[in-house]
Amino acid sequence: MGAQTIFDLSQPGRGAGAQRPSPAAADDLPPELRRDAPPRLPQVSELQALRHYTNLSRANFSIDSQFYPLGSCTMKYNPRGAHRAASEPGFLARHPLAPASVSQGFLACLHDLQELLKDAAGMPAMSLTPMAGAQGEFAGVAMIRAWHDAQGDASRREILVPAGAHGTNPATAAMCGCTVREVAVRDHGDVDLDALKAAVGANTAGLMMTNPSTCGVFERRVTDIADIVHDAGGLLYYDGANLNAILGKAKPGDMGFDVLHFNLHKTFATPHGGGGPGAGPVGATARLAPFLPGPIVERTDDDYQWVEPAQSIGRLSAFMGNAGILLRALAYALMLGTEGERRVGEFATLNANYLAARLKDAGFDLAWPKRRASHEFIITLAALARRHGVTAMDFAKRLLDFGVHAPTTYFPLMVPECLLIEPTETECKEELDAFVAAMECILAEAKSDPETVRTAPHAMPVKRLDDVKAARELDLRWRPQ
Amino acid sequence: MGAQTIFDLSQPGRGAGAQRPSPAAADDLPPELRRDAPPRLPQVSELQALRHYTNLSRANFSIDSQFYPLGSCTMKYNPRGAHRAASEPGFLARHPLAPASVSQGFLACLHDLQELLKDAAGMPAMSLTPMAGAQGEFAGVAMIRAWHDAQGDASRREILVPAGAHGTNPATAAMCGCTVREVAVRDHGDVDLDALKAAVGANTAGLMMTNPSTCGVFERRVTDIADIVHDAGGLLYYDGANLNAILGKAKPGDMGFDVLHFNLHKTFATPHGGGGPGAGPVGATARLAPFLPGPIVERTDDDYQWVEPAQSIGRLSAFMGNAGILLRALAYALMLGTEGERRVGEFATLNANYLAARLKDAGFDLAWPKRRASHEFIITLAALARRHGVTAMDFAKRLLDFGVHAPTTYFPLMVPECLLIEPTETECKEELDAFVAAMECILAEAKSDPETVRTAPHAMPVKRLDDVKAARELDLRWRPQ
Amino acid sequence: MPFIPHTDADTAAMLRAIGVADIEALFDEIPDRLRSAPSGTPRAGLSEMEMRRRFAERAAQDAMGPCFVGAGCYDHHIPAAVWDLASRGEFMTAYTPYQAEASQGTLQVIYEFQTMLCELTGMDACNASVYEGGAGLAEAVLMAVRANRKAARAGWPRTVPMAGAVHPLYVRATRSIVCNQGIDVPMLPYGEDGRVDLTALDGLAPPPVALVVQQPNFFGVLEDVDAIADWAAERGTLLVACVNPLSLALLKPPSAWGSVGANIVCGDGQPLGVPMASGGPSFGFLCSRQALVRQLPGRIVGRTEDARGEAGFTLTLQAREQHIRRAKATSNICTNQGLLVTAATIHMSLLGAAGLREVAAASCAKTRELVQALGRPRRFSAPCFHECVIDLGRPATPVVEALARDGLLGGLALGPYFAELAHCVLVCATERRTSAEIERFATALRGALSN
Amino acid sequence: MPFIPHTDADTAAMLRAIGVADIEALFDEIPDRLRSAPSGTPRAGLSEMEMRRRFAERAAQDAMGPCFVGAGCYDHHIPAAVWDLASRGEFMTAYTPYQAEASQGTLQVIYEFQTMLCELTGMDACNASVYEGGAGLAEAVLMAVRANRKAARAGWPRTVPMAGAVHPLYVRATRSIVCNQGIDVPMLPYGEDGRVDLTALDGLAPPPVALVVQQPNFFGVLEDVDAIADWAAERGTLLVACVNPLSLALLKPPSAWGSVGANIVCGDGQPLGVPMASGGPSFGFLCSRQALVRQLPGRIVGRTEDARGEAGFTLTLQAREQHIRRAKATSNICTNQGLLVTAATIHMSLLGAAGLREVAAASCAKTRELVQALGRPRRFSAPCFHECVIDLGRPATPVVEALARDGLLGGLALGPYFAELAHCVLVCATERRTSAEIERFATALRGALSN
Ligand SMILES: Cc1ncc(COP(=O)(O)O)c(C=O)c1O
Ligand SMILES: Cc1ncc(COP(=O)(O)O)c(C=O)c1O
Repeated sequence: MGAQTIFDLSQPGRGAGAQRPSPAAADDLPPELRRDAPPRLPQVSELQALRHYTNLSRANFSIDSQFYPLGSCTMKYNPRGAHRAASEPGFLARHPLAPASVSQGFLACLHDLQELLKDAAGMPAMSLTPMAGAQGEFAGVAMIRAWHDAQGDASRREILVPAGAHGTNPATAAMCGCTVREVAVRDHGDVDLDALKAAVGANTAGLMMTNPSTCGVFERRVTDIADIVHDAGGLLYYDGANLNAILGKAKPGDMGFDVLHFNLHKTFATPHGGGGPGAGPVGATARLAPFLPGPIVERTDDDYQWVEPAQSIGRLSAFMGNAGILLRALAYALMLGTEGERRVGEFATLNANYLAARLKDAGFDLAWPKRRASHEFIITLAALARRHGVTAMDFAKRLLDFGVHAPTTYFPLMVPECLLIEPTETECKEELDAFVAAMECILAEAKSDPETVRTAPHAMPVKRLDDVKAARELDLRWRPQ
Repeated sequence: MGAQTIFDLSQPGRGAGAQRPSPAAADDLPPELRRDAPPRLPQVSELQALRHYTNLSRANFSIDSQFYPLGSCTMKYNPRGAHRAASEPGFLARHPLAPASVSQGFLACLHDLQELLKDAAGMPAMSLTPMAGAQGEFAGVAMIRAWHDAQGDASRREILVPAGAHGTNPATAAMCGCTVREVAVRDHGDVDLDALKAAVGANTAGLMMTNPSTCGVFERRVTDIADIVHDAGGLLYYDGANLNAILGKAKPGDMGFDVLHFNLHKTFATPHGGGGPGAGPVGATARLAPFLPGPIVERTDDDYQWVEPAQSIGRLSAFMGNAGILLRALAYALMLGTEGERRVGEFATLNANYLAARLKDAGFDLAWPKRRASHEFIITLAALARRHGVTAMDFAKRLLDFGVHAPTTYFPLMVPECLLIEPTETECKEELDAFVAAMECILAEAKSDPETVRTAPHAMPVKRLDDVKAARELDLRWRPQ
Repeated sequence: MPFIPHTDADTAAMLRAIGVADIEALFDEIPDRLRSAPSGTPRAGLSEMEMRRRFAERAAQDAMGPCFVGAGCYDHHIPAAVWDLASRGEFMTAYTPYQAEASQGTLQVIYEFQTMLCELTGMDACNASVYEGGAGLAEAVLMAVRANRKAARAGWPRTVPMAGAVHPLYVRATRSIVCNQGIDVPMLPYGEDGRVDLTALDGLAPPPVALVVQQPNFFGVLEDVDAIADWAAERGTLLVACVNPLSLALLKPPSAWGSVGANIVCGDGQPLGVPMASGGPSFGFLCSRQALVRQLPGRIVGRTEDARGEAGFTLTLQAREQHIRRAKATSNICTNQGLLVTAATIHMSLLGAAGLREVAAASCAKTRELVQALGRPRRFSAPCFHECVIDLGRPATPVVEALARDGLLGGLALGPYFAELAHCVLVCATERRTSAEIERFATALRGALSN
Repeated sequence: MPFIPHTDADTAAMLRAIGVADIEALFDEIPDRLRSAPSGTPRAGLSEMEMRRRFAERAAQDAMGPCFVGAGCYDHHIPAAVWDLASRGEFMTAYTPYQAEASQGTLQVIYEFQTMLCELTGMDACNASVYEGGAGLAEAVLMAVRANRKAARAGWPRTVPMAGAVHPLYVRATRSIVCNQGIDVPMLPYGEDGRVDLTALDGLAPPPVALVVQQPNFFGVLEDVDAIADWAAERGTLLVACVNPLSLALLKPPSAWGSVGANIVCGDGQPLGVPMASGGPSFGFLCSRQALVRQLPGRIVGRTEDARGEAGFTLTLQAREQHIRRAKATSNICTNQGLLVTAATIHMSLLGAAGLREVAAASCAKTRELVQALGRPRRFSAPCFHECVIDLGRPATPVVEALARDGLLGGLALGPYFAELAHCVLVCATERRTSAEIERFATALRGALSN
């Protein structure tokens, strides 16, 4: 049953009759452009489809049904009110190319969001168009590049990233035609300033970093880093994926960053949708503002208008971005208010530090025990792996049996056998305590009965899946037997 | 976890902050009328509530996730389109006492439904107000009573029902202040006409029956029955719970019935909602029409108006009925059209007869093997029960483990160890075949391993529940430990 | 063709298995003269798209501005999560939880609901819903008559008086239902302050079997429930309290009325997360003291244990119900309003006692603001809750019609319900009403009255 | 305070466990001068009720009558079941399915989606979505440049010409993205018939690395895709086909264009169950021949086995992706448009090939009806699909503005995109448009043109 696909339910001639418009001829299409045979899409009744996808959904973990301490992903509660607000018929039915004159309600929402985000960023300009964090990064690096070009400095094509940067950072740099250079991280999770000094130079386009970093700690010497990069002629990109930790507490603009993106699907609580969509608005200091991607909403005396920044890097998509996600983020921000925003950072941090303290007491090794956790922290199971032959991945899989989603595994890369844990502020103490209890239980199992851990999960719809076979014997689409 | 209630998740001072309006004083309420201590409702976060009820829902079977061959209940597909249509903001926001002048859209819908149902009933008058089948029955019996009273025949207070009638029939009669007399059913599931003749008399108010009957067969001599009752001065009530079997094929009005109800939550595919709501519109012949409960929609030259029938038995509820369910039923009927309606009866009957034939081949005993099944049919496990000590209830519980809802058990009462099976027209052949396979499998188990069947279910969130303890040690509400 | 999955091949194979030539043959037991096709011109089936267009157009026809009518159905805010959850297929398309092991979700929700209603009302038990407030009051009256053993023994007449300001539509529903059991439901007068005038009963001997009072009453006025409860208790009259459950976040629970409290509590749950939706579906609730549990109509859920000894939920005391007890059942109710109970349970979980209290208080405050803004005299002097009767000084129905043409529901004209109040409207402003909307109403009213 | 569950007691206990005095202490590693509060006047948090009121008012402000604009975003019917299912928490609030065992629902949906897209396009593989059509075209171009080994070996310039009637906004997005890798994207002219004029390329040597054609093109016109595909195949130029997936229910799949077909197929999935919603979120798709699978960007799901040998689904070929391959990944994409893919999969299951074909055909027919009703000449002579360029004989932008004031979206004025078409509008009528709406547009247009 597990792997019965919708195609297996199909029968020739079956269908969902209520979904068929009255038949119409399309005889005037040139015969040579028409297809011979119909595509083999499923032929199922409405009930069959409904039941199939209802039951498939039940094979998923989700925030609505489980705790997700997934580091770097900020899986917090996605308010249903925001979902409904963005689903107002007037918004759902709005065509993207409707004239601005009949789109003032929508434009007002976007403008409000721009203003809110500017304030949170500590930056004077904002474009909402990037469709995810990675596209925000792309915009940012392209802007950095365009800025250097505009200064007549077209040789600056090297992007620095701290070791352990998220994969999108180097991938973005490469996609923007830049080369990537890693900068080492020191013992306590901070960037190695000497290494940075050695790395910067005439080719430096800029540095991309998160803060709090992917190590789950606040980079204490961030302004020194900014000075080093700026002094060398480079610019600083702030990867906003970890902004939940400092929301209402500190602003990237104050730290010396020139350009940044938000992950609204993290910090602003829009749902992850099983992989997307997200939104990655990009903010900039005054000197980079003219390079922002368009369109941007501007408020005039009379109304709201779309504008394209003067030296814009251009459009990143056909229309204006993931509007529905932007609306959800605005709804969330409005419900938080200033005070609520501050509390996000505070309680995300409280939860992470509490969990770190509890796990430490339970015998787990923190990667950086001397540091404050930000909104997330890292434990390493390297010792355990050596002793009992149980890996971080085994731990992760076994947690699923306890009804808890696995933390992020093996990231950042430089910490061996690590779990990156981020509880978020919307989980209650009881949930955190249950997580600690599960971890303690698995730790005991790892010692007494490692096989159970190694072969986990046991309570999921499938047992552990063979990824090697998946990649070796590629089966990427259903075919009739 | 299974039985962790929302109260167990509660903590003093917790709450869903976004759901709180700005605090307002209510100081002018007299102190002696105010409560001292707040009710102990749960104090949980929005995420806690969402997760709790999401997970609770997952402990249910439902049409959206399982096959429900539940005799007499007509658990067919509930179109999502009908649900959305009834959820139009304009309908959801309509106040029940809004003047008719600003309710013409809604009234037009109700009028359309009245007309549709009149045609299906073969009767000239219809009131939509009853909120379920049983309230429709109540209306019908009250109308019968009122009619006799209007004839000056106030002694007619006896209601006849065939043996095996649904419990609501006798209960309704009693609630209407009538006494109940059962009429025997003969070998092949038809009413015993001699017994009927013996039963009717000067006290006979009327007869209530279903047709097809609760025995899953069409009462072949229904017009004879009507004549006998009418000749004795009584009236006939048609319990429309089984109308799915003959929709588009035959009309109760033609059979001699004077008044009837529809179960829109059966025949017209509105969802059962875990127990309700439903709707039980009641139709009447011309002579009973003035007694219908109000309000009814009447179309004038200019517009639609509410009217109360001249000799109405009165209101059965404060407003006009389960409007949202009525709208769903209309949506469904509109999508069916005349042809679709006819096919409902046809394919419901086809599915039932197919399943009966297959189960018979598989060795199960049909209660009335010589009869055509209507939309449902009965098998009796009496022989099996004797031989292997496995009851119909055991079978029912074991079916749950196969992902199939149990058929109706032990109803009608006169067939020992019976299962009443109704597949409905919206299930496909594969689903029926899978059901037969499950039944065969359980039959084999009953012989080889009866204990497994007797202790079923095994794959549900709980094992078999102790009903005796539930009734003996009443625990009807959570209390703090 | 919609919703039927059969391919021609399926149909053929199935007919073969049955051993008949065509589907028609399966209807051969229906006498020919009873066979009939739908009459009139055949209606073509609409696609979902066409059907939804028709509904959208009709719903748009009825779209209105702000609603200032209450009268048993209130325009409160409902958190989005409530119906997002209640509309999940597993809740919405489940059957009645007779198969307990496959229905733990629904059963636990009802158990939680019962608990919440017991907390609000102070009663010991609650059922899993009746149809709605009016029919629920009828059930409460029937229940009271069955339950008052003393009255039965003493042969008191089957009379259940109602306080004069019980919702008139509840009264109508109750009468049409209980009259069939020969129960008489006289109305008591209401006084100039809008509250029940109990002196009308004082002479009665024997006293009534039961007495019905509503709090807040139809006029929005708060009754002196302590005095009423004590009056009933002293005479062996059972007290049926009809209440707005939301109001109980602020008001004294019926269990604490007077020295012994009410015996049966009923009401409509619409204020707890149910959209107005033309008044239905909503749900009625019925709560009682422990002693009367076996007289409750409808389903009741109990907590029990499974074969392993783990806690679980099941329908209990089914011997009260029609499917077991048939003609001797406490009621004929079968299908109830389960999904609305699910919504209400989620709603109460999200609001909590504090949230409900704030909604109630905000509604009271908005109504005060409204009355002030309208600038017309109140008709009754006693304190009111979140509704109020206002005297317009001229026939109210045409004024309300004029306001409706202006796009707002400006209160309920009371003439059709109380001839003596033909110049009055019953108005209500919930927490959703803004000051701008109130101003709009006030302006429109001034306009309508100046014509 | 919304969404944070901590009671004071929780907070105190947690601080104790951490060993700090207050939450502030947890921020002691942030240098003081970087600490900042939000600027400006503090905004009070809105309740869900207040927030929704604001959104409802703003959405109502933008409500419009019938939409006759397509241009990459179409007003098709979406079965209610699609979003009722896709909005289930288990789909909507799940994370990326990295933990395969806890994500079989999402993974199987994607696998089914990949299959459906392969069936529509005739390609062998499909990814799990890219952002949308424009960014997807950029990814397709980058992919083609990476994949054309022959061109790389021979050192052909990085030039990827586009047919002149590729969606101008797709062109803009593609250019801003691929220019960073030094790829040149020249436009080919379009002819009087509205189709690409390939002769402009004929002289080129070496030939372009890749060529982009859209079918139906931005003008709604059907390109001679057989000739184009053969042109490209003969020269070793990779053909990137940008298509409307709905049109493929009727039209020849790109795999069958010419003798060898297209190499890469991309497009926007909006017509498959995604509301217009201001253009986003929608999703882009990217399909390819087997040989190019390892050049695909984004996630791909494969079927495999679990430890018991039972079938299951998992993300595969992850070595293409940024989290593994970092700077050498095929793209930087991480978060994609998964939920829209879920909706599209359900949509396609409900419509099936026959349903999609009927939707496409009905849209074509409605557009014919519209063009007829408008009574203005078509600008291009070649056959069109469900969009059409109409010549208004005067500047179109003010006309469209006037129509919008009249409450309908009467086509897209083309001047801002093609100066030479400033008198033209691109119109579209989907299967949802009624004859009455078409008549309304025609009347309004006559009115606007007579001013
Ligand atoms: C640190 C970091 N940077 C960037 C990203 C990329 O964001 P997106 O997935 O929205 O493209 C992520 C996403 O997980 C991240 O964790
Ligand atoms: C034969 C029959 N009659 C009457 C009823 C009562 O209908 P309702 O549950 O809607 O009150 C039912 C319900 O199951 C039934 O099966």
